[in-house]
This record gives sequence, C-alpha cells and structure tokens, in this order.
Amino acid sequence: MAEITTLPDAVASLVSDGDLVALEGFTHLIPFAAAHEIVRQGRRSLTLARLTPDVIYDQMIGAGCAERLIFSWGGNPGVGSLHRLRDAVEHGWPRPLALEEHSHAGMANRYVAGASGLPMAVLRGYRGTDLGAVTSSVATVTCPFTGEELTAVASLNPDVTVIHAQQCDRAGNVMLWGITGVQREAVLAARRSLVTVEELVDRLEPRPGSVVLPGWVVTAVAVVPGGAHPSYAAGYSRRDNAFYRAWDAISRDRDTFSAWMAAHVGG
Amino acid sequence: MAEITTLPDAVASLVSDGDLVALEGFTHLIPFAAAHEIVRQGRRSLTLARLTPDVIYDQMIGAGCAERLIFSWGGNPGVGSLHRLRDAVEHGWPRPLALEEHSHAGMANRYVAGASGLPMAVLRGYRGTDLGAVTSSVATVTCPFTGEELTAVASLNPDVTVIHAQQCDRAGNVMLWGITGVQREAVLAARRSLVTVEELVDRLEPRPGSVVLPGWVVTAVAVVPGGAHPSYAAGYSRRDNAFYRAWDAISRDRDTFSAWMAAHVGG
Amino acid sequence: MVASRQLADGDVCLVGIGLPSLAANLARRLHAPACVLIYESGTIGSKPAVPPLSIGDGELADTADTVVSVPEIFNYWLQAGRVDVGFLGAAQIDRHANLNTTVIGRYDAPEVRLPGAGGAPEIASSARRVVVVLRHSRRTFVEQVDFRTSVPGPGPTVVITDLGVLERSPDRGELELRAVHPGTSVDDVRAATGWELRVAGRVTTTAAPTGPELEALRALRAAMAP
Amino acid sequence: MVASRQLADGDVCLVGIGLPSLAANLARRLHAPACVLIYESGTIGSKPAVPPLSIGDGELADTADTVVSVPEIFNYWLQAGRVDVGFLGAAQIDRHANLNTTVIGRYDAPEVRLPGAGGAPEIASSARRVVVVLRHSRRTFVEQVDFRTSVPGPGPTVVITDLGVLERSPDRGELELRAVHPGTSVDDVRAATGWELRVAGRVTTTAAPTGPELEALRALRAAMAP
Repeated sequence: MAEITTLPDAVASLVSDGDLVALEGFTHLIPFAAAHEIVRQGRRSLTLARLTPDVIYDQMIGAGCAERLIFSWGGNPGVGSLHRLRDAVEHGWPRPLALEEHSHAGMANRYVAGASGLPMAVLRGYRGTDLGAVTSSVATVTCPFTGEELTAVASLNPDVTVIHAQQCDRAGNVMLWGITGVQREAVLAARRSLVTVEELVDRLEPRPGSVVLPGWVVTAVAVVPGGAHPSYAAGYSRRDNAFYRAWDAISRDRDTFSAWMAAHVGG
Repeated sequence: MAEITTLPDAVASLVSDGDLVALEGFTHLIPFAAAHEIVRQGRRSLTLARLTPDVIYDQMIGAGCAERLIFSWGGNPGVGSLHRLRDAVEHGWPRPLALEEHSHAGMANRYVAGASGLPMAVLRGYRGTDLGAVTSSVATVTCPFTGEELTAVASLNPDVTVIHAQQCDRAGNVMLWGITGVQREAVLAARRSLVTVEELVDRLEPRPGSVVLPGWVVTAVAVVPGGAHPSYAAGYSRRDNAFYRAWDAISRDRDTFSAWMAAHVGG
Repeated sequence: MVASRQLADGDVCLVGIGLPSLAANLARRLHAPACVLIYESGTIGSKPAVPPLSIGDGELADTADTVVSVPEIFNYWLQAGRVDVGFLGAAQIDRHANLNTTVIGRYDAPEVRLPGAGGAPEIASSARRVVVVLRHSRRTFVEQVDFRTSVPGPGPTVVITDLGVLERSPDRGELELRAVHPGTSVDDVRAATGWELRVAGRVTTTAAPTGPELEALRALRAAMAP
Repeated sequence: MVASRQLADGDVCLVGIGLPSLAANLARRLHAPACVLIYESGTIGSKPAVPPLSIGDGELADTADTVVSVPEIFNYWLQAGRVDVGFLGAAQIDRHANLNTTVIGRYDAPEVRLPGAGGAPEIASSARRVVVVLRHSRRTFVEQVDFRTSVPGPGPTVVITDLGVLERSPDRGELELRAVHPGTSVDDVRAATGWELRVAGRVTTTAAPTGPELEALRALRAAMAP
C-alpha cells in the first residue's frame, strides 16, 4: 500500500546514487518538482530514462545528476535544442553523458515489456536504420509462424519511476487523466514508484479518460500542488509555453544555467 | 467512415459463408442480436472465434453455422456445460466442429498482435501443458537478450468482428463502457467490423472507463436496442441470469433446442 | 470455508467464478477485508455485495477501483507477478497437481468435452500461491490426467477438497495430505485418491467453521439464490 | 502551403510539431476538413483551434475523439497501418530519402547532437505516404547522411522544400525533382543539392498560394504567436 509522505522523504528513501530512474510524462504531467528535489539532494551517477528528455532532464543533466541517458527524442518541443543535453554529449560538461537511444515506439514497447514481466517486446521498427548498430537493447527475432524477421527490444525496468498525477486518495490510490502517455507502463515496470499529486481527495471520482493506479502498486505518494510546472496538469494548470521558450536562452550558457538553477531550484 | 445501416443489411454485406468471424464481448455486451441475424441468414461453414463461446456460440453451433471454433473457455458461466458445443464436439451434431483452443491470455494476445499489425505476440504461458501439442498457433521464441524461451501465439485477424456497444453518433463513432474486454483489439484486428448499439446519440459524451472507436475504423453500425440480451449493456440493461440458468435445460436436448431457436430466433 | 482461510489480509487474489468467488468474498467479509479481488474480465479491486454468477457481472465493474482490458489483466497484472493467490478448479488432478479442465478421454475422441483452459494455465504458472478447490474422488484424483491444461508454478500449491487439505511439498513436487476435515480419516482420503497418497508425518484436523464464518456463508448463499 | 496540399480529405495523418502541425491544420481548414489528425502523444481526431507548441498540449486532448496511451498509438494505430500520411522533418537527407535527425558528424564524437529518432523511424516505415518537409541546401541534401535515423517504406515519398517538390520514383528508389516553386529554376535546385540530382522529364511549377490559402495561413500564424 502506498505511503503518503513528503517529497523530500520520498526522494531520500526511494532514489539512490547509481539508480536507473524514469521520470515520465509525455509533455503533460511532467514531474518537475520531484526532479528538483533529486537535484537538491545531490543524487549522482543516475541513469535517466524517458522518451522525451525535455527541459526536466536538461536541468538534471546540467546539474550533474546523470551519467547515462536512455531516450528517444531529446529536443525542447517546438523551440529547439536542449542545450545542457548537447553540452554534456558534445563537450562532457559538467560530466560525460553516455547515450542509449531508441525510437518512441521502441521505448514505449520497452516499458510495455517491463510492465508485463517479459524480458522483451516485439515490434516492426528500426528498419534500415543505424539505431540498431549503436544500441545494444535492439535485436531481431524470427516469427515462428511466418518467418518474418521482427525487431525485439529489451524490457526496461527502472529502479524507480516517478510521475505526477492529479489526485490521490487516503489509501494512496492515484488518478491521472488527459494525456497519460506511458505512465501506467512506466510505473508498473518499475521496482519502486513515487507519485506526486496536485491534490489529496477523500474519494477519487471516476472521470473520462482517467487512469487509476491502485495504491498497492505505488510505493509512495507526495502531495505537491503545481509539481508539474512548467508542464501542466489538466484540470489544474496550463502549460507554461513562455517558460519553455525562455529556457532556450537560460540554458544556452553554462553560467546563466547554473545561476538559474541556484536561484530557482537550490541545493 | 462507418455506414449506419440496418442489422439485416449489415450482416448480408459483411458476413459470408466460410468467414472467420469473431463476435466478442466478455460476459458484458455480447452481440446476441447480430448472432441471431447470422443464424436467420443461414450462414454456414463459419470459423467462430471468441474467448468464451458462451450461450451465443452454443446457439450458432447448434444452428449449424460453424465448422470450426477458436476459443479459450467454453462453458455457461456459473451454470455448467454448453450442451450444443459439447454435442457438436462429442457427437458431430448437427455437424462436426473442429477446435483450436488457447488460454485466455493467449487469445487476448492473439487479438493484440492482430490489432498491432504483427504476425505474433509473445507471452509467458502454456508452460508444461498439452495445449501446444494440439494447437498449431502456439510456438516458442527465444529472447535474444536473456536466452529465455518464451511462448509465441499467432496473430488472430478475423474477416469480420462483431461487437455490441452502448452508443454511436451520426458519424459512426462508437462508444462502449463498463467491462470492455477485448473488443477494441478484436475490432482493430479485423478486416471488417460491425457494431450494434443501444442508441444513436447526437454527441458522444465522454464517460469514465469508456472506449471510443472512431467511425473510420468501423465498417458498419446498426442501432439494435437490447441487442446484447441475455447479456447486458451497462447503463441500459442488467444481465438476465435467469435466462443463462434456463439455457441449461433448453439446450440439453436437440429437439428442445431446435424448437426454442425456431420460436425465438427464426430463419 | 477452508479455502477462504487461505487468503491473508492484503492479498491480491485472482478470482474465477463459482466456489473461488464464494471463498474470496467470504474471506473479504471475515478475516481479510483488505484483500484485493481481481477478475479475469478486467475489474481490479471489486467489492461485490453478492458473489456474481459470471465474472463479467455489472457489479464487479461498478464496485472496482479500476477496470482494464482483458489483455491488460493477463499481461500487466497476472503475468507481471502482481497476483498473490490464484484459485482454480479442475475435473482431474494428479499427484504433481497437474490439472485437467479440457477433456475426459482422448482429445480427438472425447468422452466428455470440458470447458477448456480459460485463464487457468497462466494463473497456475504466475500466481505466487495456487489454491485448487475440488471434490475428492477416484474420478478426480487420478494417476494420470487425460490432458494437462494447467501446471502450477514453483510456488506453494494447496489443494482443498471435501475430505481435507493437501499441499505440494517443495522438495518432492508431490501432493501430500496435511489435514483432514473433522470426521474424516486418513484412510477415507486414501480410498478416494487414485494413486498411492503421500501423507504428512503429522496430519492435523481442520478447524470446524466458527459461528461468524457459518453466518457469513449463509448470508452470501442466500444473497446468491436466484 | 504545398505541404498542406498533400493531404486529401479523409486522410488519417500522424502529425509532428512545427511545420507538419501547421501544414496539417491548414489542410483541415482548407480542402480537407474531414482529415483525421493523430498526435504521438495519444490524441486521435484532434481539432485544435491553434496549432500547438508541443504535441502534448491540453487542447489536443480536449478536442480529440479519443485519447489513448503512447504504446497504443504506435502499436494499434501506426504500426497496424492505419496512418495514411506521415509528415517528417530532417537535418539531412540523401538521394534515397534516408533521413538523419540524430547527429552531424561521427556518432561517438558529434559535431552537433540532434534530438534523435522520436516517432520518425516507424512513421517513415509504416505510414502509407511519407511527406518530408525541409530547407533545401547542400548542408541538408547530402551525398550520404551521417546517420540513418529513418528510412521511408515502399510507399510514395514526397519531399517538399523551399525550392520545389521531389518524389522518390518507385522504380529507381531515388529522389527526382518534379516541380519548382514560382521564380525558382531547375539549376537553382541542382546547385542546392549535394548529389547529381535526377530531374523529371517534365518539371512543373507549383501553384502560387491562393488568396484563401494565404489568409488561412496568416490567421494560424497570428494565433500561434506567443
């Protein structure tokens, strides 16, 4: 049964140096507050997994938390590059960043396999590309019925998955709605999970398009209103597009970035 | 875009002798009215696919529509045997019935593979059982990452999938809610699809737990209120448990069965 | 009643219809109010007031914490190892707890065609603990099952019958009589078993149903009457 | 504008962010009101009033016919062959329409690290028709891409640039110049292409944007301004 606790306590007990951590949320419900707490607690040598590293991992990479990134699309959506990610890959600042890259389809299916307790998932993907040559978690299997060669991707089972959701109840059951991305799979694939929520409610009222994660598959829940900003939580906030645009200038320069982080994240 | 039509026209144009037909619905939303129309139109030599043949296939098998059954659990839930199914298998009445049997997990994943455009799905199942020895659509694959031997099941792509749903709108978009079983997968895996609905509405109001199938993945929709009886449609009707119990006596004897079908289904 | 005692509070239980559903709902009312019932139809955390006739009854969905698709139940919940206890029935069982729910007689010329596998093969192999409930007779407890439909995985396997309780010993992989119900002797059980039955060094007698247990059972049965 | 004309009414279109989203939304306002927009984030049938900055903007979900998970979008909708048109961009393209969005320079010692694959490899291989939109220069139209991120499948592949329109001929599998924009010559396109460009027997000139087209474009752009 999920423990309802504070964000600092949850991060301290669930996230350790060297862990494989997935902070998921596809544009919507990105768990920024939890990422900032991980930065403040000075976690190091993390392997960060996420389909779209987005500004959240740009910040964690620039802050020196990560030594490896598992991902499929590393840009600032609609804006441009993630400068801290590029600086780490191109120049090793603040430390070198190893990459394991996939397509979205591959990453999504890796979580599906993880959530299903299987060592791999099968898809028709990566055909003719160079991705397989640089990524060891892609291989092929032959269909025993048709002889077709299919793509296999290894399951992805994070040590900890962190997501942001709209609501939880007192038993730690969690509900999210709107664009729910790969969060169900990412939580079910993980050994431990932490959910930050906008609000604790007495009763989760069923809603259209909602995903409910029973408290017994969640390790810890922390109430953190606004914990997705500058991403958003449908029903609670809107995406701060201006911040995403502003991040381009903030993150372009190492000193500007570091000053911004010190002022706004601390740690 | 789905054509909104009558049930007789839809069955006449979509279901042909010899087709592989899946009438799905896991206890809830079983498309009985469509099955009865298929019986009335005298379709023959069908291969019928369904996780739980239930009373609906007991009727179609007894009426002589089927030459083959693909399934995973063939009983009358909570009541006992499906006597027409047993009579066909044990004594070839009214005609012999070939069986292709799986577990629920295997059948569900066969539809998933079909809906995904893949020739197979992978699971951990059928271990140590005799199912693989009698069913050619089960095989093994070796995980290229761990070396583990996994079970592969061949995709299932019906010529026609038939389901019952609560509502459609004028564009043929379909909405179902409650226990939605494998219907999404069964429709997406099929070459053609027919949906009977309780009601045509001006606008599909989003509901908790609803599945929406866009009109452009559905071939035909027919408005058939009560089309799931003696199964039920959440929000419209309750399961007729008394009928399921009564079916045991009706179906036990060939003449009683035939008289009931003539009186209640016709054709 | 003995089956319902197999459920500990907080256990996640995958429930089939009939006796398993009755046992699980009994446990939820008595000693395991926090046990989580999952039905194959996709309902997670169902709290039915009355055990349903079918696993797709509306009340299971209405009272559930969440309802997911059937592929999800089997892939994300059962196969992933999230089920603590799986209840199964069978028409035949052998000394290794192999279960037959497919056919009596030859597969291609059946004497009795049974319903088939359903969710049982994967419940048997994926649930942490398997509880089999069936009647004890030489027709069901056979030297060799006519068809292996389900094979319990490496975890504990408990078989509860109208005569007693058997468990598969981890070392030998063979069923062993552990307890008899009040009024039943070990010889009664031997006589109803189609192989040379292993018997535990100390065979206990199961506790008779308590007053509250019987009352809960009667209330459930009454509510289920058509 | 030329890209938006690639969409026929009723087409199912998988949309990325930026130019593709603009083109698809333009088409929906002009000649293809019934085209269905699918976004990678899981929204099916989105009808945004304003093309979004990101593919996960709330309006995409609020205006969608249904919202599904990301695994479902890729498995049940794209991979299953339900997408008619996929729009893609790229930093480099070669004569076979191989696309690079991964890296400029060597993979293990990049000059420029690009965003990576995203949904592109499977959009390229699974969409019935692939439309690539990019700027025409010798830096983008190269003899050999530094990394093959995406390889269009066997269906038609159209490349639309600021200079003209190229199509991959089914027989040779090589891009061929089919049309130039008004005021652009075939030699202009040759000069901006890093390989010996194949040119169709008859090169047409694309139609200049019509009044309503320009008006719709201006309205969309204005709505998108921060």
